[in-house]
Amino acid sequence: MEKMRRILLKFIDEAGWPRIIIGFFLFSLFAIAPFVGVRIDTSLKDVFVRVGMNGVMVLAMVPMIRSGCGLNFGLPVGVIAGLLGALICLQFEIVGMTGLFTAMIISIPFSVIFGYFYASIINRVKGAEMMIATYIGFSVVALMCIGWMLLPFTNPIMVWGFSGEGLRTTISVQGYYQDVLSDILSFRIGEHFYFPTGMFLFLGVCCVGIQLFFKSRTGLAMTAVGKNPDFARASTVNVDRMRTHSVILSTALGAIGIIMYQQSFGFIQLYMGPFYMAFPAVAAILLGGASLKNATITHVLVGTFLFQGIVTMAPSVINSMMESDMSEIIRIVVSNGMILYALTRKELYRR
Amino acid sequence: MSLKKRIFIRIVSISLLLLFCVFLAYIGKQHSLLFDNRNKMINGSKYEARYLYNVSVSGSDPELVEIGDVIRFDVVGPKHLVHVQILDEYENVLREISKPINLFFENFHTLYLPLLAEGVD
Amino acid sequence: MKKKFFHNEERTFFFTDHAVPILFLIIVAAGIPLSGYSASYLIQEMLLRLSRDSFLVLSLLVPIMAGMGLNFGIVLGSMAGQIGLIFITDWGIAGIPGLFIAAVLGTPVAVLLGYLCGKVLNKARGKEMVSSYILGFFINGLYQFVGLYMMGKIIPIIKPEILISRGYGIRNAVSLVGIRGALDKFLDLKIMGVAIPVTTYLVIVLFCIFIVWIKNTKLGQDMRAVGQNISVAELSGINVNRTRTISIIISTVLASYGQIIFLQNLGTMNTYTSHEMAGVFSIAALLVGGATVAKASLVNVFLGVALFHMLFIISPMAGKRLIGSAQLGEYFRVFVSYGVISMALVLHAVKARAQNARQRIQMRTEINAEVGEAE
Amino acid sequence: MENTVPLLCFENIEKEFFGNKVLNNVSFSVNAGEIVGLVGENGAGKSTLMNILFSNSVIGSTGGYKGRVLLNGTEVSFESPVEALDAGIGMVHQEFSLIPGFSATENIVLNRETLKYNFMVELFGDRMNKLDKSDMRKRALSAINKLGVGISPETPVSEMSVGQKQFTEIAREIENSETKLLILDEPTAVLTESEAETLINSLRNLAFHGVGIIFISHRLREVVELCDRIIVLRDGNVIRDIPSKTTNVQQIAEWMVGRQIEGMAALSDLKENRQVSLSIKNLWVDMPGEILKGLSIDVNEGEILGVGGLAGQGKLAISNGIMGIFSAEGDVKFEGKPFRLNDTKYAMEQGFAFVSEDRRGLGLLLEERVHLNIVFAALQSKGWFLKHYLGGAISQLDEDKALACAKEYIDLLNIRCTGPKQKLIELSGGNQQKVCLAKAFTCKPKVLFVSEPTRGIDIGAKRMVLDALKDYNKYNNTTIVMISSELEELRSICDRIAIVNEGKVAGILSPYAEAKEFGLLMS
Repeated sequence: MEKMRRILLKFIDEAGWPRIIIGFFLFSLFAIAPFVGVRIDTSLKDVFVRVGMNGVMVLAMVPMIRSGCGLNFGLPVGVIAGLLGALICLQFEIVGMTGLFTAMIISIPFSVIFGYFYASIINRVKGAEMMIATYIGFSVVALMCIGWMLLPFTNPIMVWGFSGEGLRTTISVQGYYQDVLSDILSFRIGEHFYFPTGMFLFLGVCCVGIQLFFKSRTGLAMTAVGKNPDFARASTVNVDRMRTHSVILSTALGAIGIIMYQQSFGFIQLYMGPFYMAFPAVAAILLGGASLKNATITHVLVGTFLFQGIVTMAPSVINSMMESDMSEIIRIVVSNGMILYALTRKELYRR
Repeated sequence: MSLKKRIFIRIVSISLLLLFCVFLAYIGKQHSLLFDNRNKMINGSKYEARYLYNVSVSGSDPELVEIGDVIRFDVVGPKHLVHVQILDEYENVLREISKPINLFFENFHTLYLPLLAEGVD
Repeated sequence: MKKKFFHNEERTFFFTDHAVPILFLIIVAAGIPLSGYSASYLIQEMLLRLSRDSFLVLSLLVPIMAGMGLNFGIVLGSMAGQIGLIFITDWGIAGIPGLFIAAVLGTPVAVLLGYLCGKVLNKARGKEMVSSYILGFFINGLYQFVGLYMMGKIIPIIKPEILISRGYGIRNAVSLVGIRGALDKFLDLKIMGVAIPVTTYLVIVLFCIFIVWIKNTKLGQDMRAVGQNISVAELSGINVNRTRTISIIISTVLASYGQIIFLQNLGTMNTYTSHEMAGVFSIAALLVGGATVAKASLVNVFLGVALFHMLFIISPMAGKRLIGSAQLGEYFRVFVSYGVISMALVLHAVKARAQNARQRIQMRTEINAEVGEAE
Repeated sequence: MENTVPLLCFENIEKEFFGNKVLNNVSFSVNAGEIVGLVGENGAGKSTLMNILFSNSVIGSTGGYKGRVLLNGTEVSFESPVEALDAGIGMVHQEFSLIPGFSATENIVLNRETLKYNFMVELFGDRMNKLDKSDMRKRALSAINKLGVGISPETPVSEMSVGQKQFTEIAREIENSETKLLILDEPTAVLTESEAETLINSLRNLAFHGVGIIFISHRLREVVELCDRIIVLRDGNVIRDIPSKTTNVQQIAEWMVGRQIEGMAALSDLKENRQVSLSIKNLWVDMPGEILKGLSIDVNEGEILGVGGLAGQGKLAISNGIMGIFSAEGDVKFEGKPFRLNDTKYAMEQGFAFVSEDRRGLGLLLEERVHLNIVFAALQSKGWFLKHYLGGAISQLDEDKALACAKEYIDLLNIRCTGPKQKLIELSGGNQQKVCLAKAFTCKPKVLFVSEPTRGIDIGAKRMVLDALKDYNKYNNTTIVMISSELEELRSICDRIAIVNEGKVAGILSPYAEAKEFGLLMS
């Protein structure tokens, strides 16, 4: 009895109240769903698709958290790199799987360059990274708004029809690479359930890659820098360089992440589209149990599932119960509440 | 002692502030003044709308109220002077009436012009 | 003997100290002729915007004094002010009485939100800015819930004009026709065709006096002490957390007044977006004026509002003339507002580190002197 | 003297940190108007004692203390440092607790400002009182005058010299008329000779007016000159409590460091006529609080060189400087070739390794596992413990090798843990220290720097660590430079002992030299 209690307490302590509450909430949503006329299989399909869509962007949080740069509020920097890759791929009309991977490959040099500059700022402002990252993200998005209007893209599906210049706010990737990854080995059960196997395979490859990376010399050094920069320095690790690597890695993952997102979503969103992209990703990884200093692949997967579960299930269930659309409010409260919780939580490790 | 005094002062000042607010609400309350030029039954007697009226409130531009019409003035504050010209069908001025009105916290206040013309109201 | 070891790095920090306002002056100076506006138009606009925005920006000063950085939480105050405005609109109270009552109604809400904000920020010491920023979003969620679902259902609303057609929830845009310009046009002055909202300026002056006054109270002294060194203040027996909370409450309450003044000038309220802009634009304006995360003065406020809003006025026109697209100018302005905040934050963080280095240098030279004396 | 109650009295104070006794049956008292000098080596228990008096949170969170503290004859136990201040105990800290942007006046009357009433007080509370600046200035000025120094009340602290800051802080304590007991922790460390003189005079003056003073200092000459009575602490025990007139500096130094040498292993082969391995000339290191000012020393191959000296004199900066942790400058030769400073990687590549005094900071990754900690430095600096794939394009941590290596050291050093995969934070201090050693050994160093290897660990572990060092030196012929505040420790394993004072080598002694000689070099 006593032992049970201790195990339970330990579980609560490790998982943290918010995660437990959200978990129960999600569970009860699934439990209620059939009674208010929401199909479980449809909901599950939505959740899986969204997890696959967002997974890589959440993964983009990991390197920076690990290296001690905090939550990557500057995710839009990576997103912009991804957008550039996608747009160039569309410009040259490369379609299908080739198109998708071309877009990713093109986006990587952009993310390396952007990431390098982003990192050089982040390295100068140790201790104040998060606020500055947020605003760097915003600035880059705003700057690229000008860019989208001026860059010489000509493919008619991308530019405004009437003036012939300036990119559209949303560009469909249908006929280019929509669902090319999702549909690999995908299967349907019944009429409503669909599982995007390919997307999960890709997400899995990314996760395993990152996991292996953190077992390499550089990866271990990165973790050490995040946990204790002095220790790392005393063990001959170049702290700033490791932080730079981690930022570049995060940025590249962000770029790949947004292309994955478009692949399933079907549209490229420009202009203010990427503005708040970082917040759901940040909230998801925190919901998964990550802190400002520590994040693992498990946190990514659990967090993405919980977060996307809530934002898909809550609106559909609550809407059918109360006939009003509260999805936006729930998304705002859950994601920001989670970030606040992480910010106000006492750091367990003291230096 | 001094704490009691302080609490007293605070309660008094909050009350004063609230009172002041009520006063301000009284001064700043918006009202819709409705001028009704339709037939009206009161206590079994019938007042017919027979004239046209030029109505102005507290020196505003006069506005014409035709038979069967209701017009609305939005005013602020409690005290207003209603100035009404009674016109015949050719818009010749027959008579002028000035009437002060006092409003409290109501949103709407209706003046029945036929009654006004008869001097009943 | 070993002189070169302890390098005495002397640099002038003038440019880095004033980089932001100088840069803005250059941009604005280049932009004015491009926009092609007349001087009187610019002056009129400037006066209008100074009267409209200064109060909100001023509300940022107190937490900076208490060392809590830029209070992104003033959006909480803005929300409180808007709640006040919703009620007076519903009750139909116009003019200056309406404004006053809106302020009185907004105050308890602002105090409550400010208290909450203070509590949160005390838990997130060292991460105040990002926390207040996120808190703004979080409370915005709750505000939307109150506005969209409780107003008209649980909280009685009389006027159907401000409700969404379904019967509850406040509309996206609420007309504030009853109080439009109430403060600005009360006793306004016209000089050579330029209207000056005298009363609004009087309120702003009163506020400035308040800031100066509070600096000279025990509370102000405590705030400055806490702002400069938390641990020393704590050691000397100052209740640090309480002082910080009070400073945030003051800021939040003042921001709610600021938002009321801001909206009485505009005359319409976008219920769910007006406040969001309040935070970003006020902070950008303050930083443009040369304030930093740790230091801000009244001069910074007015200079900042003037420069920042000058850019607001001229950028669409300048963009249009330059590249033929007003939208481009608009994007440029958005970029500049965010860019300037990032730049100021970066400069501050870099400077804070440089200052540490400077202190180290000073310490070294003193020790050097001591060594020299001993030998 | 009539039978008066002492102002402050410690009775049988005992304190343990994680089973490690730092104060043992400490009793002494301070009378009103008396100046008591409290001296002792670092780690002797002085700061713990003061923390107990001020009830710092450290004490409470580590299980409280035993014994009683009496103030004016009544037992006190403060809830927080602020309460201690209210009770009339003033403390002048080693690091300045001043508000940099405030003037001298504002700092002196900090949180005790003179206030002027105005009506807003009734509405919003006491803190709406305005400051009475002229009266504040007057009060500050009188406190400054009492000290007899020339500080303008308007000078902002940021523009003051270190000495002036120190005086401002003392002025703040004496301005408080409630202050009955004043504690000064190393007040003269940052003062020039003449400033120290002024301070000593003004302290005498204060004592004359009935204030009790506890004066903590490493500058023994001043202690003897100023204090009425001197209390020597060592290893948590009160060694001596005697009037200062009856003693002198040498004696005190000896009491501070000198334990009787018992059962010390005789050094069988005296390592003489060895080649110089590391030659250091004119080494300057900018390490905060431990500045080296042109130290020169030769380290012989295969010897254990001990480096001792009082805290703050720069001994710790030797290892930190050579290893590139703090910026250094000087002429260093290793095996006859010039050695590059300020480059940790280079130093490690040359075969140097380092056990830091800052165990939890530089030394270890507390929330990582034991084996990772042990192999990390070798992995990063030398690329050991890696498996390579795809022709070296991808490398991965070789978990098996790392575990094997960790197991070896767990056995060798008798590290108490559930296994190499346990998290380090769960280990005791002594075992953490052993992991630090294992980490350094894993690099297979030619020269090993060890700083304060036994600080904060229990007796048993101490012995283990020292033996391990000695054995390692014996079997691998590794040159070891061991830096420690505990002279006894140095004497038990070192071949030569250098004493560092004021950033330079004061002298090199044989471990058999008498305690008095060491004491002389240190003061």
